[in-house]
Amino acid sequence: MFENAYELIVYIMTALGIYDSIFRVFEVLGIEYVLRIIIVFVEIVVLFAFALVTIMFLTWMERKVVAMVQARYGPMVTGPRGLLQPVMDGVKLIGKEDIIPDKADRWVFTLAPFIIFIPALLVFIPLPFGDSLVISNFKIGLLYIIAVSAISPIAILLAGWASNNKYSLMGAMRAVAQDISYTIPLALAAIAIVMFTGSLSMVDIVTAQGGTWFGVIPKWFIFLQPLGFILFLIASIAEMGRIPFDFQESESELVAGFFTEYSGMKFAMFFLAEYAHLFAVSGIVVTLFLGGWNGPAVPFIPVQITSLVYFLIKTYAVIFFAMWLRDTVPRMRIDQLLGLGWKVMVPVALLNLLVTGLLVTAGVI
Amino acid sequence: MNAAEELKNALPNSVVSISFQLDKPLAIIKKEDILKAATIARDMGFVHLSVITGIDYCDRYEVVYNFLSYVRKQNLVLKVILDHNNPVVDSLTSIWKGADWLERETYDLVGIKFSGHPDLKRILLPEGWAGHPLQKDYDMKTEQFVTIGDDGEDIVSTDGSNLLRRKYHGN
Amino acid sequence: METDELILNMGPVHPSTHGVLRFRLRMDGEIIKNCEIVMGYLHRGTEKLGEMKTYLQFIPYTDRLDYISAMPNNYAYVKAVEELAGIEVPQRAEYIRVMIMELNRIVNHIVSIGSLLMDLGAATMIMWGFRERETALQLFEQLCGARMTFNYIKPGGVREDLPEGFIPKLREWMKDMEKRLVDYEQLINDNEIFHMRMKDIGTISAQEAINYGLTGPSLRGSGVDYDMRKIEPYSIYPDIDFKACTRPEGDSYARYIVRIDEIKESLQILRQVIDSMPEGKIVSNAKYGIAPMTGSPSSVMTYFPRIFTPHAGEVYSRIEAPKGELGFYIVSDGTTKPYRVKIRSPSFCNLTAIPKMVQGLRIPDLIAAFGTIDVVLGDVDR
Amino acid sequence: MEKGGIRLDPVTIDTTKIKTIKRRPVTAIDKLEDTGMISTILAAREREGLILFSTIDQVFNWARLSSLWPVTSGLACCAIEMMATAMAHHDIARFGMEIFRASPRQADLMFVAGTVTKRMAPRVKKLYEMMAEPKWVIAVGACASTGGPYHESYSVLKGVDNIIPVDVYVPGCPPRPEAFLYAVIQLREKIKNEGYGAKWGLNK
Repeated sequence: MFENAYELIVYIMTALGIYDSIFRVFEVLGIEYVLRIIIVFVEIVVLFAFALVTIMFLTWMERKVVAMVQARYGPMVTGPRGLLQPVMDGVKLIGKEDIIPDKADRWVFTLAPFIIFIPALLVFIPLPFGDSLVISNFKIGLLYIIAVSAISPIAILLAGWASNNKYSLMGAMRAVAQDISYTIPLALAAIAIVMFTGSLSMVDIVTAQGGTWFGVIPKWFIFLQPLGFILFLIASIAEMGRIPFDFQESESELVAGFFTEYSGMKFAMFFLAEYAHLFAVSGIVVTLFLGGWNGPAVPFIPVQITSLVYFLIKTYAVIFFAMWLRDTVPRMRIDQLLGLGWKVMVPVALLNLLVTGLLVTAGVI
Repeated sequence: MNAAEELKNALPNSVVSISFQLDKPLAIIKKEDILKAATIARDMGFVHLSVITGIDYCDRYEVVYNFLSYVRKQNLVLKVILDHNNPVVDSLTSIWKGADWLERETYDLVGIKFSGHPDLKRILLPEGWAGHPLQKDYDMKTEQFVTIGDDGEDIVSTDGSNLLRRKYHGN
Repeated sequence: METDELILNMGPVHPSTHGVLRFRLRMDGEIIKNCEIVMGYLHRGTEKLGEMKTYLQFIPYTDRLDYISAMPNNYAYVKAVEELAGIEVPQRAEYIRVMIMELNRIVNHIVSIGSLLMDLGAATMIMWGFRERETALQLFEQLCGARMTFNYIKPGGVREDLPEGFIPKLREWMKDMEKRLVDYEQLINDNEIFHMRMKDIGTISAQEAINYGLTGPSLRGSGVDYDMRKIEPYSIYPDIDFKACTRPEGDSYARYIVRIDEIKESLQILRQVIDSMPEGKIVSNAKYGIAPMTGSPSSVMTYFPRIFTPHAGEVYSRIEAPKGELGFYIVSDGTTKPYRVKIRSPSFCNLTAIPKMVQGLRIPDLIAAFGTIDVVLGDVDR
Repeated sequence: MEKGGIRLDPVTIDTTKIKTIKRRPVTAIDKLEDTGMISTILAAREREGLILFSTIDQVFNWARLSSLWPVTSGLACCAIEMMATAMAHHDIARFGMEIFRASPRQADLMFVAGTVTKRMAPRVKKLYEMMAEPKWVIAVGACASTGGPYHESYSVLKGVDNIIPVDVYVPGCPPRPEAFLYAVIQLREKIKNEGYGAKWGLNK
């Protein structure tokens, strides 16, 4: 309906009858752009607050899902059914001693957590949470997302190298090898989607999936691209670094992987970045293949709200799948994983791309 | 004919005497011929080297080997009697890889040396530990402490002041 | 390009060394060129303590050797002492011993498989496994009051008779266990990643396995049809119908499958033992002043002698513990304390083969191979 | 007004004055002394003069006691019971403690679960030193507390408190999982009464 959340806010304020008066104040002062900045700033604050709450909730959810699979209760004591547990963990980690090892590279060691945490949040910017609920509808949204998430291996490498610990270094090397090998099938699987839409904008991709075939089957790309969906899902789980592909951490082999030496708040940032990544990547999977925020309209409720609900339901379903997978399967071996990436997934993704291209050119779909 | 008698027939000069250890055939071997006897025992089908251990009898050391044959379902015990001053016997590592650690352990705890062992060093106690605990005259009164050096190696001393944070009430 | 070797110290505090073991790895990138095992971080001097304690006082220490399967340890020591002293054991006591040892074998294999899977990254199996273990431990607790360190088997019999309602509870547990076993197999055996991780990893041929002195499931996984219960039958095993589970491959997967098969076989043994459990005394009272205590409910409760003096002599007695051949070599000089106790522990001897197995593999393979060898550090370092 | 050993009334901070005062008025801390809770007293003594940070302390203490992450370090038999405590039946996760960190940097609590041998002692100490403050230690079982059944052995340290400070001792050989949980609850009680302003040097 609207291009982005800015226009939505302006529309709401206009509807409430306050926008014009505020705008006039700024107009008189000759600084209209300041109002624009303020509104964008509010948007970003809301987004980041939402992201942080989501991340905290995800850590709780992960522990509860693990507990459910493993026939346990999970956190119960702190807050109702342990809901306050992530808050407590966060406060505790803030209060922990911050250790920088003697032989570590101090600057890089301190910088690495930020380099991993900030891109994890930047991914949220072009992500359409609902109809009109997007911070910025880039024309190159998909490319931007792939590019930004490719920053995290650099941070991991910095962290692993700066720690001056053999386990950290090995974890970092593994993470980089893994991320590089899996970004390619990830991008190739995403390009097949772009062939349908002809646009890299995330909003366009979602809009293209609106409507149904025969009034029953939703027009999601998962039905047009089943192979692409599987490739993208596997690649994104590998990108997230979760079991069965959690080589960067792999507790039973490398103690704690690249963040072995981190403590306190810096460790918390790695921890949070992991879950931010989980949410973002699940959101991207939903946007590309599961119809994004599309869903049946509900009378009397604004589409912005229903679409947000649909998006969250789908995203949490994907997240639940990732958590479930983590509790069920063992870890692969790094060479097997790289073999899978280069020998199976890249050729299959290319083939998928070729077939899709032919079909689209022939006008079949 | 039991296994010990067979062994005596094969090596009449090496076997000092044969008897029984409860129901298991036992042969006492001259200490320089243990490798020969063990090879023959293996060829007789006693492929499983179950245990090597040493016993300190104050006037002598005895090294006991227990072999088992999976096919014949029989035991064979070999024994070597060593001098108390210089307990050295040939190592069986050339025949059984599994003898490696058993011999190291015997060296570590009882103090019997195995000549021909590729890497005879302490296994359970850290390098530098004074005495062999299973010798009867081992000094149980003296406390020994271990600290770690720069490369993670163990340093043994009787002074635990680097390690302990309060007065130590050991016995 | 110039490359350098990486020396990696895994342990003694590392999540997948099952305690305090240390691997000193010389690595070329991720490939292990040489693996040296450093141990002794849990060396508690049990053998020396054996010389300082009387025969009965030493039984609790055997519990703490292999603390996951303590009952076979009890039994191995007691069997050696019984052979040394020539004590007859009543039939019922032998049945109870075998029953409880087989139960302990199942518990041991559950823990072993669970921790293997945890090292591979799938933590669910160990949680499920410990659920069944916990109920089994409750049975142990009913029997002897302890969950892990039992001190239950004594020379001449067992400490207490079966409590009321024990057998029905055990039957219930077995029925439950059979159901759960299907769950485990669904969770693990059909998993493609598990196969990728385990097959052709840590392979050791039958010849080498014997040469390295491997015993137990580790040897049977290499295709050697051996089982101490068959080769040197003890207790009531000759009367029981069971088979030694073997697999020919000799890799990690084979060793894992052998353990699963052994759980099934142990359930089979348990069923036979329960069905033919005789009535009667649980302690022999002939020789060493063990007198039945009158007035106790089942009138088979007995005293054990505090002081116990076998004949002078020496004995080597072995059993098939869950991890392999567990032997006690005891030298008696005719006094109340052993002159020398030597423990031939399965974990110690099985561990010898690890450097051979992992040569040229990677760290994850080392963990997989190490997990299937099933080592308990109390048993290694003693 | 004083409650639970924490002074709530606003007092101007004058540390020099506090140091020179020889006789303090009777406080809740002194009352604690009668009950013999030495560790609590020591923690309270450290907090002498700490006024401003009492609320922060309360918040942090609550967070700390709610999220005790143990370090994965099993030494011997007790480690198996530690595992059993973490498993489904006893489920230490209820206290938010199921995150066993393999890296001591990220852990708050060390279960010294098992016999500390002479050879392991410096490693245990190093592990403790690697942990980030604030950190706690629970000595689990007879061996870690006193040497236990191995007290006479030549290679066993007679109590881990000879090398590192211990907060809670758990008897048993090995202790049951219920005893573990009880020890955890005791430690939570202890943390509730600790003060950190002093440790950070904020009130000097």
